[in-house]
Amino acid sequence: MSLLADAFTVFCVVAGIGFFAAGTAGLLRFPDTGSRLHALTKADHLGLGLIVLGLLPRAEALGGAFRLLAIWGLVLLASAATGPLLARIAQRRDPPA
Amino acid sequence: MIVDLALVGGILALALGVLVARQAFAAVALFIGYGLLLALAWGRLGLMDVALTEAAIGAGLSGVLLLAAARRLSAAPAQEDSPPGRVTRALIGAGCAILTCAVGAAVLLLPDAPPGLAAEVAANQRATALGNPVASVLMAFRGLDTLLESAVLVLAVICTVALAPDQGWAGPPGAPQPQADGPLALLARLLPPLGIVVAAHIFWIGVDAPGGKFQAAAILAAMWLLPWMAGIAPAPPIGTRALRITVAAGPALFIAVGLLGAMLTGAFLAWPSGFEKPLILIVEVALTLSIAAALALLVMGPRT
Amino acid sequence: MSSLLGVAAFAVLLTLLLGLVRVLRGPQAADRIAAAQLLGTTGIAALLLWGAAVGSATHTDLALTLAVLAPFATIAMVRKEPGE
Amino acid sequence: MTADVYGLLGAVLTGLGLFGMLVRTEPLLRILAFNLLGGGVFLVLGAIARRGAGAGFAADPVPQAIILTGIVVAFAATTIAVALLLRLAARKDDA
Repeated sequence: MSLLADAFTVFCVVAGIGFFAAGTAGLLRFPDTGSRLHALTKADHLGLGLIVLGLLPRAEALGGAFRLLAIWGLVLLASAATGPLLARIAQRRDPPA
Repeated sequence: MIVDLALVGGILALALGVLVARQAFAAVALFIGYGLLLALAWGRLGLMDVALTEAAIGAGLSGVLLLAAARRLSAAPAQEDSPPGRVTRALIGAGCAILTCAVGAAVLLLPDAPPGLAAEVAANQRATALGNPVASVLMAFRGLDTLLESAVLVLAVICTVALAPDQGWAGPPGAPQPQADGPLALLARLLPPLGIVVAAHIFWIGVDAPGGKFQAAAILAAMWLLPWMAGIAPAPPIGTRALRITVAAGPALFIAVGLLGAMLTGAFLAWPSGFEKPLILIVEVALTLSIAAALALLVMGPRT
Repeated sequence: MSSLLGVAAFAVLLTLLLGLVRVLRGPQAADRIAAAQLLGTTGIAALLLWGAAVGSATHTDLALTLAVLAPFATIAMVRKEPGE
Repeated sequence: MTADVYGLLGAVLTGLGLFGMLVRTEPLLRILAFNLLGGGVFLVLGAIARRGAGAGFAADPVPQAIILTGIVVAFAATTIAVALLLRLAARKDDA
Protein backbone atom coordinates (compact mmCIF):
# COMPACT_ATOMS: atom_id res chain seq x y z
CA MET A 1 0.00 0.00 0.00
CA SER A 2 2.74 2.43 0.96
CA LEU A 3 4.67 1.35 -2.13
CA LEU A 4 1.64 2.22 -4.25
CA ALA A 5 1.33 5.60 -2.48
CA ASP A 6 5.02 6.29 -3.05
CA ALA A 7 4.72 5.42 -6.72
CA PHE A 8 1.75 7.76 -6.99
CA THR A 9 3.74 10.54 -5.31
CA VAL A 10 6.73 10.05 -7.60
CA PHE A 11 4.54 9.98 -10.70
CA CYS A 12 2.63 13.14 -9.79
CA VAL A 13 5.69 15.07 -8.67
CA VAL A 14 7.64 14.17 -11.80
CA ALA A 15 4.69 15.20 -13.97
CA GLY A 16 4.40 18.44 -11.97
CA ILE A 17 8.07 19.22 -12.50
CA GLY A 18 7.53 18.53 -16.20
CA PHE A 19 4.83 21.19 -16.29
CA PHE A 20 7.01 23.68 -14.43
CA ALA A 21 9.83 23.03 -16.89
CA ALA A 22 7.46 23.42 -19.83
CA GLY A 23 6.01 26.62 -18.40
CA THR A 24 9.46 28.08 -17.83
CA ALA A 25 10.58 27.06 -21.31
CA GLY A 26 7.51 28.76 -22.76
CA LEU A 27 8.14 31.84 -20.67
CA LEU A 28 11.65 32.02 -22.06
CA ARG A 29 11.11 30.98 -25.67
CA PHE A 30 7.71 32.28 -26.78
CA PRO A 31 7.95 35.43 -28.88
CA ASP A 32 5.21 37.67 -27.45
CA THR A 33 3.74 38.58 -24.07
CA GLY A 34 0.35 36.96 -24.75
CA SER A 35 1.67 33.48 -25.46
CA ARG A 36 4.13 33.78 -22.59
CA LEU A 37 1.19 34.44 -20.24
CA HIS A 38 -0.50 31.35 -21.67
CA ALA A 39 2.55 29.20 -20.92
CA LEU A 40 2.83 30.62 -17.46
CA THR A 41 -0.74 29.90 -16.39
CA LYS A 42 -0.36 26.27 -17.45
CA ALA A 43 2.59 25.87 -15.14
CA ASP A 44 0.79 27.73 -12.37
CA HIS A 45 -2.30 25.57 -12.45
CA LEU A 46 -1.15 22.12 -13.46
CA GLY A 47 2.40 21.98 -12.13
CA LEU A 48 1.49 23.07 -8.63
CA GLY A 49 -1.72 21.05 -8.74
CA LEU A 50 0.12 17.84 -9.59
CA ILE A 51 2.74 18.40 -6.91
CA VAL A 52 0.01 19.07 -4.32
CA LEU A 53 -1.80 15.93 -5.48
CA GLY A 54 1.39 13.91 -5.22
CA LEU A 55 2.15 15.14 -1.71
CA LEU A 56 -1.39 14.53 -0.43
CA PRO A 57 -0.82 10.87 0.57
CA ARG A 58 2.21 12.00 2.59
CA ALA A 59 0.39 14.80 4.40
CA GLU A 60 0.18 14.37 8.14
CA ALA A 61 -3.41 14.15 9.32
CA LEU A 62 -6.30 16.10 7.87
CA GLY A 63 -4.82 19.51 8.70
CA GLY A 64 -1.76 18.99 6.51
CA ALA A 65 -3.83 17.85 3.52
CA PHE A 66 -6.20 20.78 4.03
CA ARG A 67 -3.31 23.23 4.04
CA LEU A 68 -1.91 21.76 0.81
CA LEU A 69 -5.28 22.08 -0.91
CA ALA A 70 -5.71 25.62 0.47
CA ILE A 71 -2.39 26.65 -1.06
CA TRP A 72 -3.41 25.31 -4.45
CA GLY A 73 -6.81 26.96 -4.19
CA LEU A 74 -5.31 30.33 -3.27
CA VAL A 75 -2.86 30.23 -6.17
CA LEU A 76 -5.62 29.24 -8.61
CA LEU A 77 -7.89 32.00 -7.36
CA ALA A 78 -5.26 34.71 -7.60
CA SER A 79 -3.97 33.52 -10.93
CA ALA A 80 -7.46 33.29 -12.42
CA ALA A 81 -8.23 36.84 -11.29
CA THR A 82 -5.00 38.49 -12.39
CA GLY A 83 -4.32 36.56 -15.61
CA PRO A 84 -6.95 38.26 -17.82
CA LEU A 85 -6.11 41.71 -16.43
CA LEU A 86 -2.42 41.15 -17.05
CA ALA A 87 -3.20 40.11 -20.63
CA ARG A 88 -5.31 43.27 -21.07
CA ILE A 89 -2.44 45.42 -19.87
CA ALA A 90 -0.04 43.59 -22.18
CA GLN A 91 -2.27 44.35 -25.14
CA ARG A 92 -3.14 47.92 -24.29
CA ARG A 93 -0.96 50.60 -22.75
CA ASP A 94 2.19 48.64 -22.79
CA PRO A 95 5.11 50.62 -21.54
CA PRO A 96 8.29 48.72 -22.34
CA ALA A 97 9.97 48.59 -18.97
CA MET B 1 25.37 23.20 -1.03
CA ILE B 2 24.69 23.42 -4.79
CA VAL B 3 21.20 24.61 -3.91
CA ASP B 4 22.66 27.39 -1.78
CA LEU B 5 25.10 28.49 -4.47
CA ALA B 6 22.32 28.54 -7.07
CA LEU B 7 20.12 30.60 -4.77
CA VAL B 8 22.97 33.00 -3.98
CA GLY B 9 23.65 33.39 -7.71
CA GLY B 10 20.00 34.19 -8.36
CA ILE B 11 19.85 36.76 -5.56
CA LEU B 12 23.04 38.43 -6.78
CA ALA B 13 21.75 38.56 -10.37
CA LEU B 14 18.53 40.21 -9.23
CA ALA B 15 20.34 42.68 -6.97
CA LEU B 16 22.64 43.69 -9.83
CA GLY B 17 19.60 43.95 -12.08
CA VAL B 18 17.95 46.36 -9.62
CA LEU B 19 21.07 48.53 -9.57
CA VAL B 20 21.53 48.78 -13.34
CA ALA B 21 17.82 48.96 -14.25
CA ARG B 22 16.91 51.86 -16.53
CA GLN B 23 13.24 52.13 -15.64
CA ALA B 24 11.79 52.30 -12.16
CA PHE B 25 9.16 49.67 -13.07
CA ALA B 26 11.80 47.14 -14.05
CA ALA B 27 13.79 47.81 -10.89
CA VAL B 28 10.71 47.28 -8.73
CA ALA B 29 9.77 44.02 -10.51
CA LEU B 30 13.32 42.75 -9.98
CA PHE B 31 13.19 43.85 -6.35
CA ILE B 32 10.00 41.81 -5.80
CA GLY B 33 11.73 38.72 -7.19
CA TYR B 34 14.70 39.47 -4.96
CA GLY B 35 12.43 39.57 -1.88
CA LEU B 36 11.00 36.20 -2.85
CA LEU B 37 14.40 34.54 -3.27
CA LEU B 38 15.57 36.12 -0.03
CA ALA B 39 12.64 34.46 1.76
CA LEU B 40 13.79 31.10 0.34
CA ALA B 41 17.36 31.89 1.45
CA TRP B 42 16.17 32.52 5.01
CA GLY B 43 14.47 29.14 4.84
CA ARG B 44 17.75 27.51 3.75
CA LEU B 45 19.51 29.20 6.68
CA GLY B 46 16.95 27.66 9.02
CA LEU B 47 15.63 31.02 10.22
CA MET B 48 11.99 30.22 9.52
CA ASP B 49 10.57 33.13 11.53
CA VAL B 50 12.58 35.55 9.42
CA ALA B 51 11.62 33.71 6.23
CA LEU B 52 7.93 34.16 7.04
CA THR B 53 8.40 37.87 7.74
CA GLU B 54 10.41 38.41 4.56
CA ALA B 55 7.77 36.56 2.52
CA ALA B 56 5.01 38.70 4.00
CA ILE B 57 6.73 42.08 3.94
CA GLY B 58 9.46 41.77 1.31
CA ALA B 59 7.52 39.85 -1.32
CA GLY B 60 4.02 41.08 -0.42
CA LEU B 61 3.59 44.58 1.00
CA SER B 62 6.74 46.08 -0.55
CA GLY B 63 5.48 45.20 -4.01
CA VAL B 64 2.23 47.10 -3.49
CA LEU B 65 4.02 50.14 -2.06
CA LEU B 66 6.80 50.34 -4.64
CA LEU B 67 4.72 49.60 -7.74
CA ALA B 68 2.27 52.34 -6.78
CA ALA B 69 5.19 54.73 -6.22
CA ALA B 70 6.80 53.82 -9.56
CA ARG B 71 3.50 54.44 -11.30
CA ARG B 72 2.98 57.84 -9.70
CA LEU B 73 6.58 58.83 -10.42
CA SER B 74 6.37 57.82 -14.08
CA ALA B 75 3.56 60.38 -14.42
CA ALA B 76 5.38 63.08 -12.42
CA PRO B 77 9.08 62.30 -11.99
CA ALA B 78 10.87 63.67 -8.96
CA GLN B 79 13.89 65.93 -9.11
CA GLU B 80 17.15 64.04 -9.63
CA ASP B 81 20.57 64.98 -8.41
CA SER B 82 23.29 65.35 -11.01
CA PRO B 83 25.17 62.06 -11.42
CA PRO B 84 28.59 61.82 -9.77
CA GLY B 85 31.64 62.22 -12.00
CA ARG B 86 33.85 59.35 -13.08
CA VAL B 87 36.47 59.89 -10.37
CA THR B 88 33.89 60.17 -7.60
CA ARG B 89 32.24 57.04 -8.93
CA ALA B 90 35.52 55.10 -8.90
CA LEU B 91 36.24 56.28 -5.36
CA ILE B 92 32.77 55.24 -4.20
CA GLY B 93 33.26 51.87 -5.90
CA ALA B 94 36.58 51.36 -4.17
CA GLY B 95 35.11 52.32 -0.81
CA CYS B 96 32.20 49.94 -1.21
CA ALA B 97 34.55 47.13 -2.32
CA ILE B 98 36.63 47.68 0.83
CA LEU B 99 33.46 47.60 2.92
CA THR B 100 32.40 44.34 1.26
CA CYS B 101 35.79 42.75 1.91
CA ALA B 102 35.78 43.92 5.53
CA VAL B 103 32.30 42.56 6.22
CA GLY B 104 33.12 39.35 4.34
CA ALA B 105 36.31 38.90 6.36
CA ALA B 106 34.35 39.50 9.55
CA VAL B 107 31.94 36.74 8.53
CA LEU B 108 34.75 34.29 7.76
CA LEU B 109 36.79 35.13 10.85
CA LEU B 110 34.00 34.57 13.34
CA PRO B 111 35.14 32.28 16.15
CA ASP B 112 34.22 28.65 15.66
CA ALA B 113 32.07 28.45 18.72
CA PRO B 114 30.55 31.91 18.71
CA PRO B 115 29.46 33.37 22.00
CA GLY B 116 25.70 33.19 21.62
CA LEU B 117 22.71 33.51 23.88
CA ALA B 118 21.00 30.36 22.61
CA ALA B 119 21.85 28.38 25.74
CA GLU B 120 20.44 31.04 28.03
CA VAL B 121 17.27 31.27 25.98
CA ALA B 122 16.90 27.50 26.20
CA ALA B 123 17.47 27.57 29.95
CA ASN B 124 14.88 30.29 30.61
CA GLN B 125 12.34 29.53 27.93
CA ARG B 126 10.12 27.41 30.18
CA ALA B 127 9.37 30.48 32.27
CA THR B 128 7.65 32.19 29.34
CA ALA B 129 5.40 29.21 28.61
CA LEU B 130 5.98 29.76 24.87
CA GLY B 131 7.32 26.93 22.70
CA ASN B 132 8.80 29.21 20.02
CA PRO B 133 12.18 30.53 21.19
CA VAL B 134 11.97 33.58 18.92
CA ALA B 135 8.60 34.51 20.40
CA SER B 136 10.11 34.16 23.90
CA VAL B 137 12.92 36.52 22.94
CA LEU B 138 10.54 39.02 21.36
CA MET B 139 7.99 39.09 24.15
CA ALA B 140 10.03 38.39 27.28
CA PHE B 141 13.83 38.59 27.12
CA ARG B 142 13.97 41.51 24.71
CA GLY B 143 10.48 42.85 25.30
CA LEU B 144 11.75 46.43 25.31
CA ASP B 145 12.95 46.08 21.69
CA THR B 146 9.55 44.84 20.62
CA LEU B 147 7.83 47.67 22.48
CA LEU B 148 10.09 50.28 20.89
CA GLU B 149 9.56 48.71 17.49
CA SER B 150 5.79 48.93 17.76
CA ALA B 151 6.25 52.54 18.89
CA VAL B 152 8.40 53.17 15.80
CA LEU B 153 5.52 51.98 13.64
CA VAL B 154 3.14 54.43 15.34
CA LEU B 155 5.68 57.22 14.81
CA ALA B 156 6.06 56.23 11.16
CA VAL B 157 2.29 56.47 10.70
CA ILE B 158 2.34 59.94 12.28
CA CYS B 159 5.20 61.00 9.96
CA THR B 160 3.36 59.70 6.91
CA VAL B 161 0.10 61.39 7.88
CA ALA B 162 1.98 64.64 8.46
CA LEU B 163 3.10 64.62 4.82
CA ALA B 164 -0.45 65.17 3.59
CA PRO B 165 -1.29 68.63 2.20
CA ASP B 166 -2.46 71.17 4.75
CA GLN B 167 -6.10 71.32 3.72
CA GLY B 168 -8.10 68.28 4.72
CA TRP B 169 -5.19 66.26 6.08
CA ALA B 170 -7.54 64.38 8.40
CA GLY B 171 -9.31 62.81 5.41
CA PRO B 172 -8.82 59.25 4.15
CA PRO B 173 -5.18 58.19 3.59
CA GLY B 174 -3.70 57.59 0.17
CA ALA B 175 -5.12 58.45 -3.20
CA PRO B 176 -8.81 57.64 -3.75
CA GLN B 177 -8.97 54.30 -5.57
CA PRO B 178 -11.21 53.81 -8.59
CA GLN B 179 -13.65 50.93 -8.38
CA ALA B 180 -12.41 47.74 -10.02
CA ASP B 181 -14.75 45.48 -11.93
CA GLY B 182 -14.72 41.87 -13.04
CA PRO B 183 -12.13 39.41 -11.73
CA LEU B 184 -10.30 41.80 -9.44
CA ALA B 185 -13.49 42.86 -7.65
CA LEU B 186 -14.35 39.19 -7.19
CA LEU B 187 -10.88 38.41 -5.81
CA ALA B 188 -11.12 41.39 -3.46
CA ARG B 189 -14.30 39.90 -2.01
CA LEU B 190 -13.14 36.25 -1.90
CA LEU B 191 -9.56 36.50 -0.70
CA PRO B 192 -9.86 38.56 2.54
CA PRO B 193 -11.92 35.97 4.51
CA LEU B 194 -9.45 33.24 3.50
CA GLY B 195 -6.49 35.50 4.27
CA ILE B 196 -7.84 36.33 7.72
CA VAL B 197 -8.09 32.61 8.48
CA VAL B 198 -4.48 32.15 7.31
CA ALA B 199 -3.38 35.11 9.46
CA ALA B 200 -5.11 33.63 12.50
CA HIS B 201 -3.39 30.31 11.81
CA ILE B 202 0.05 31.92 11.47
CA PHE B 203 -0.56 33.94 14.64
CA TRP B 204 -1.68 30.93 16.64
CA ILE B 205 1.10 28.54 15.62
CA GLY B 206 3.54 31.35 16.48
CA VAL B 207 3.18 30.36 20.13
CA ASP B 208 5.06 27.11 19.61
CA ALA B 209 6.47 27.18 16.07
CA PRO B 210 7.80 29.79 13.65
CA GLY B 211 5.11 32.38 12.99
CA GLY B 212 3.58 35.06 15.15
CA LYS B 213 2.41 38.59 15.30
CA PHE B 214 4.52 40.38 12.67
CA GLN B 215 3.75 37.81 10.01
CA ALA B 216 0.06 37.66 10.90
CA ALA B 217 -0.10 41.46 11.00
CA ALA B 218 1.44 41.75 7.53
CA ILE B 219 -1.12 39.29 6.13
CA LEU B 220 -3.97 41.16 7.84
CA ALA B 221 -2.69 44.46 6.46
CA ALA B 222 -2.65 42.96 2.96
CA MET B 223 -6.21 41.73 3.43
CA TRP B 224 -7.26 45.30 4.22
CA LEU B 225 -5.26 46.70 1.30
CA LEU B 226 -6.84 44.38 -1.28
CA PRO B 227 -10.44 45.68 -1.07
CA TRP B 228 -9.00 49.19 -0.74
CA MET B 229 -7.02 48.79 -3.97
CA ALA B 230 -10.08 47.37 -5.70
CA GLY B 231 -12.04 50.47 -4.65
CA ILE B 232 -14.77 48.52 -2.83
CA ALA B 233 -13.69 49.51 0.71
CA PRO B 234 -12.55 53.15 0.92
CA ALA B 235 -10.18 53.81 3.82
CA PRO B 236 -11.65 55.61 6.84
CA PRO B 237 -10.47 59.20 7.42
CA ILE B 238 -7.29 59.55 9.46
CA GLY B 239 -9.25 61.61 11.97
CA THR B 240 -11.50 58.67 12.86
CA ARG B 241 -11.18 57.90 16.53
CA ALA B 242 -11.54 54.12 16.09
CA LEU B 243 -8.64 54.09 13.62
CA ARG B 244 -6.39 56.08 15.94
CA ILE B 245 -7.26 53.84 18.88
CA THR B 246 -6.54 50.70 16.82
CA VAL B 247 -3.09 51.96 15.84
CA ALA B 248 -2.15 53.00 19.38
CA ALA B 249 -3.84 50.27 21.42
CA GLY B 250 -1.15 47.59 21.06
CA PRO B 251 1.84 49.63 22.27
CA ALA B 252 -0.32 51.30 24.94
CA LEU B 253 -1.46 47.94 26.31
CA PHE B 254 2.13 46.64 26.18
CA ILE B 255 3.28 49.63 28.25
CA ALA B 256 0.39 49.21 30.69
CA VAL B 257 1.18 45.52 31.23
CA GLY B 258 4.86 46.47 31.53
CA LEU B 259 4.02 48.93 34.31
CA LEU B 260 1.88 46.26 35.97
CA GLY B 261 4.95 44.02 35.89
CA ALA B 262 7.00 46.83 37.39
CA MET B 263 4.56 47.11 40.29
CA LEU B 264 4.21 43.37 40.89
CA THR B 265 7.72 42.13 40.28
CA GLY B 266 9.84 45.27 40.41
CA ALA B 267 11.02 45.24 36.78
CA PHE B 268 9.46 47.06 33.83
CA LEU B 269 8.05 44.62 31.24
CA ALA B 270 8.54 41.64 33.58
CA TRP B 271 5.60 39.25 33.31
CA PRO B 272 3.98 38.40 36.66
CA SER B 273 4.72 34.73 37.20
CA GLY B 274 1.82 32.38 36.70
CA PHE B 275 0.08 34.72 34.27
CA GLU B 276 2.76 34.82 31.57
CA LYS B 277 0.96 33.00 28.82
CA PRO B 278 -2.49 34.64 29.02
CA LEU B 279 -0.96 38.12 29.41
CA ILE B 280 1.50 37.60 26.54
CA LEU B 281 -1.33 36.36 24.34
CA ILE B 282 -3.55 39.36 25.11
CA VAL B 283 -0.73 41.78 24.42
CA GLU B 284 0.17 39.92 21.22
CA VAL B 285 -3.40 40.09 19.91
CA ALA B 286 -3.53 43.84 20.55
CA LEU B 287 -0.08 44.33 19.00
CA THR B 288 -1.06 42.29 15.93
CA LEU B 289 -4.12 44.47 15.26
CA SER B 290 -2.14 47.67 15.84
CA ILE B 291 0.76 46.60 13.63
CA ALA B 292 -1.63 45.48 10.89
CA ALA B 293 -3.44 48.84 10.90
CA ALA B 294 -0.13 50.73 10.96
CA LEU B 295 1.36 48.69 8.10
CA ALA B 296 -1.76 49.17 5.95
CA LEU B 297 -1.79 52.95 6.60
CA LEU B 298 1.92 53.12 5.75
CA VAL B 299 1.39 51.35 2.43
CA MET B 300 -1.60 53.57 1.57
CA GLY B 301 0.59 56.61 2.19
CA PRO B 302 -0.42 60.17 2.99
CA ARG B 303 -3.55 61.77 1.60
CA THR B 304 -2.82 63.28 -1.77
CA MET C 1 11.83 8.77 -0.57
CA SER C 2 12.77 11.98 1.22
CA SER C 3 16.00 12.26 -0.75
CA LEU C 4 13.95 11.87 -3.94
CA LEU C 5 11.69 14.69 -2.82
CA GLY C 6 14.77 16.79 -2.05
CA VAL C 7 16.00 16.24 -5.60
CA ALA C 8 12.56 17.20 -6.88
CA ALA C 9 12.70 20.42 -4.82
CA PHE C 10 16.07 21.18 -6.37
CA ALA C 11 14.72 20.56 -9.89
CA VAL C 12 11.85 22.97 -9.25
CA LEU C 13 14.31 25.52 -7.89
CA LEU C 14 16.32 25.21 -11.11
CA THR C 15 13.28 26.08 -13.23
CA LEU C 16 12.73 29.03 -10.86
CA LEU C 17 16.24 30.28 -11.58
CA LEU C 18 15.69 29.89 -15.34
CA GLY C 19 12.52 31.93 -15.00
CA LEU C 20 14.65 34.71 -13.52
CA VAL C 21 15.99 35.35 -16.99
CA ARG C 22 12.58 36.60 -18.07
CA VAL C 23 12.32 38.89 -15.04
CA LEU C 24 15.75 40.27 -15.89
CA ARG C 25 15.16 40.67 -19.63
CA GLY C 26 11.60 41.90 -19.76
CA PRO C 27 11.05 43.48 -22.23
CA GLN C 28 7.64 44.71 -21.09
CA ALA C 29 6.43 45.47 -17.60
CA ALA C 30 3.74 42.77 -17.93
CA ASP C 31 6.44 40.20 -18.76
CA ARG C 32 8.44 40.99 -15.69
CA ILE C 33 5.46 40.96 -13.35
CA ALA C 34 4.09 37.76 -14.86
CA ALA C 35 7.49 36.11 -14.51
CA ALA C 36 7.72 37.34 -10.92
CA GLN C 37 4.36 35.69 -10.28
CA LEU C 38 5.69 32.44 -11.76
CA LEU C 39 8.67 32.76 -9.39
CA GLY C 40 6.16 32.88 -6.54
CA THR C 41 4.32 29.76 -7.68
CA THR C 42 7.56 27.88 -8.33
CA GLY C 43 8.87 28.95 -4.94
CA ILE C 44 5.71 27.60 -3.33
CA ALA C 45 6.15 24.26 -5.12
CA ALA C 46 9.82 24.07 -4.08
CA LEU C 47 8.90 24.82 -0.47
CA LEU C 48 6.18 22.13 -0.43
CA LEU C 49 8.56 19.50 -1.81
CA TRP C 50 11.35 20.53 0.49
CA GLY C 51 9.00 20.55 3.50
CA ALA C 52 7.84 17.03 2.61
CA ALA C 53 11.48 15.94 2.23
CA VAL C 54 12.51 17.13 5.70
CA GLY C 55 9.10 16.50 7.27
CA SER C 56 8.57 20.06 8.43
CA ALA C 57 5.15 21.73 8.67
CA THR C 58 6.77 25.15 8.89
CA HIS C 59 7.75 25.02 5.23
CA THR C 60 4.11 24.49 4.36
CA ASP C 61 3.19 27.52 6.45
CA LEU C 62 5.80 29.56 4.60
CA ALA C 63 4.30 28.36 1.31
CA LEU C 64 0.84 29.29 2.59
CA THR C 65 2.02 32.83 3.41
CA LEU C 66 3.53 33.15 -0.05
CA ALA C 67 0.34 31.84 -1.65
CA VAL C 68 -1.70 34.53 0.11
CA LEU C 69 0.70 37.42 -0.51
CA ALA C 70 2.68 36.66 -3.68
CA PRO C 71 -0.17 37.75 -6.02
CA PHE C 72 -0.21 41.21 -4.45
CA ALA C 73 2.49 42.56 -6.73
CA THR C 74 0.45 41.47 -9.74
CA ILE C 75 -2.72 42.92 -8.26
CA ALA C 76 -0.98 46.23 -7.61
CA MET C 77 0.16 46.14 -11.22
CA VAL C 78 -3.17 45.32 -12.89
CA ARG C 79 -5.52 47.48 -10.83
CA LYS C 80 -6.89 50.66 -12.33
CA GLU C 81 -4.83 53.73 -11.73
CA PRO C 82 -6.30 56.48 -9.59
CA GLY C 83 -7.76 58.99 -11.98
CA GLU C 84 -7.94 56.55 -14.87
CA MET D 1 29.46 26.29 5.72
CA THR D 2 25.96 27.25 4.58
CA ALA D 3 26.14 30.13 7.01
CA ASP D 4 29.39 31.35 5.43
CA VAL D 5 27.93 31.36 1.90
CA TYR D 6 24.97 33.50 2.95
CA GLY D 7 27.16 35.67 5.16
CA LEU D 8 29.38 36.43 2.18
CA LEU D 9 26.28 37.14 0.08
CA GLY D 10 25.27 39.57 2.82
CA ALA D 11 28.67 41.28 2.60
CA VAL D 12 28.39 41.64 -1.19
CA LEU D 13 24.82 42.95 -0.96
CA THR D 14 25.91 45.49 1.66
CA GLY D 15 28.59 46.83 -0.69
CA LEU D 16 26.30 46.77 -3.74
CA GLY D 17 23.49 48.51 -1.89
CA LEU D 18 25.75 51.26 -0.60
CA PHE D 19 27.24 51.74 -4.07
CA GLY D 20 23.76 52.01 -5.60
CA MET D 21 22.63 54.50 -2.97
CA LEU D 22 25.59 56.76 -3.68
CA VAL D 23 25.85 56.41 -7.46
CA ARG D 24 22.28 56.12 -8.77
CA THR D 25 20.48 59.45 -9.08
CA GLU D 26 16.83 58.37 -9.34
CA PRO D 27 15.34 58.67 -5.83
CA LEU D 28 13.22 55.50 -6.08
CA LEU D 29 16.28 53.48 -7.10
CA ARG D 30 18.13 54.88 -4.12
CA ILE D 31 15.35 53.63 -1.87
CA LEU D 32 15.62 50.18 -3.49
CA ALA D 33 19.40 50.24 -3.03
CA PHE D 34 18.87 51.13 0.63
CA ASN D 35 16.73 48.01 0.93
CA LEU D 36 19.43 45.89 -0.72
CA LEU D 37 21.88 47.26 1.83
CA GLY D 38 19.44 46.39 4.62
CA GLY D 39 18.98 42.87 3.27
CA GLY D 40 22.77 42.43 3.23
CA VAL D 41 23.12 43.51 6.85
CA PHE D 42 20.30 41.17 7.89
CA LEU D 43 21.95 38.28 6.04
CA VAL D 44 25.23 38.86 7.89
CA LEU D 45 23.29 38.83 11.16
CA GLY D 46 21.50 35.71 9.95
CA ALA D 47 24.80 33.96 9.27
CA ILE D 48 25.85 34.83 12.82
CA ALA D 49 22.54 33.49 14.13
CA ARG D 50 23.02 30.25 12.18
CA ARG D 51 26.54 29.79 13.53
CA GLY D 52 25.23 30.36 17.02
CA ALA D 53 22.92 27.37 16.63
CA GLY D 54 22.90 25.28 19.72
CA ALA D 55 20.87 24.23 22.72
CA GLY D 56 18.55 22.39 20.35
CA PHE D 57 17.73 25.40 18.15
CA ALA D 58 18.36 25.58 14.40
CA ALA D 59 19.69 29.10 14.95
CA ASP D 60 20.39 31.48 17.81
CA PRO D 61 16.97 33.02 18.55
CA VAL D 62 18.30 36.37 19.78
CA PRO D 63 19.78 37.63 16.46
CA GLN D 64 16.73 36.14 14.77
CA ALA D 65 14.41 38.29 16.84
CA ILE D 66 16.58 41.32 16.08
CA ILE D 67 16.36 40.63 12.33
CA LEU D 68 12.57 40.35 12.60
CA THR D 69 12.37 43.71 14.32
CA GLY D 70 14.83 45.14 11.81
CA ILE D 71 12.81 44.03 8.78
CA VAL D 72 9.67 45.69 10.10
CA VAL D 73 11.48 48.92 11.01
CA ALA D 74 13.28 49.01 7.63
CA PHE D 75 9.91 48.63 5.94
CA ALA D 76 8.51 51.54 7.97
CA ALA D 77 11.52 53.64 6.95
CA THR D 78 10.95 52.69 3.30
CA THR D 79 7.31 53.76 3.43
CA ILE D 80 8.29 57.15 4.90
CA ALA D 81 10.96 57.60 2.22
CA VAL D 82 8.45 56.77 -0.52
CA ALA D 83 5.89 59.17 0.99
CA LEU D 84 8.49 61.96 1.13
CA LEU D 85 9.49 61.24 -2.45
CA LEU D 86 5.92 61.35 -3.76
CA ARG D 87 5.31 64.58 -1.86
CA LEU D 88 8.43 66.12 -3.43
CA ALA D 89 7.29 65.07 -6.90
CA ALA D 90 3.84 66.53 -6.29
CA ARG D 91 5.33 69.82 -5.01
CA LYS D 92 7.34 70.22 -8.17
CA ASP D 93 4.10 69.98 -10.12
CA ASP D 94 2.58 72.88 -8.17
CA ALA D 95 5.57 75.14 -8.70
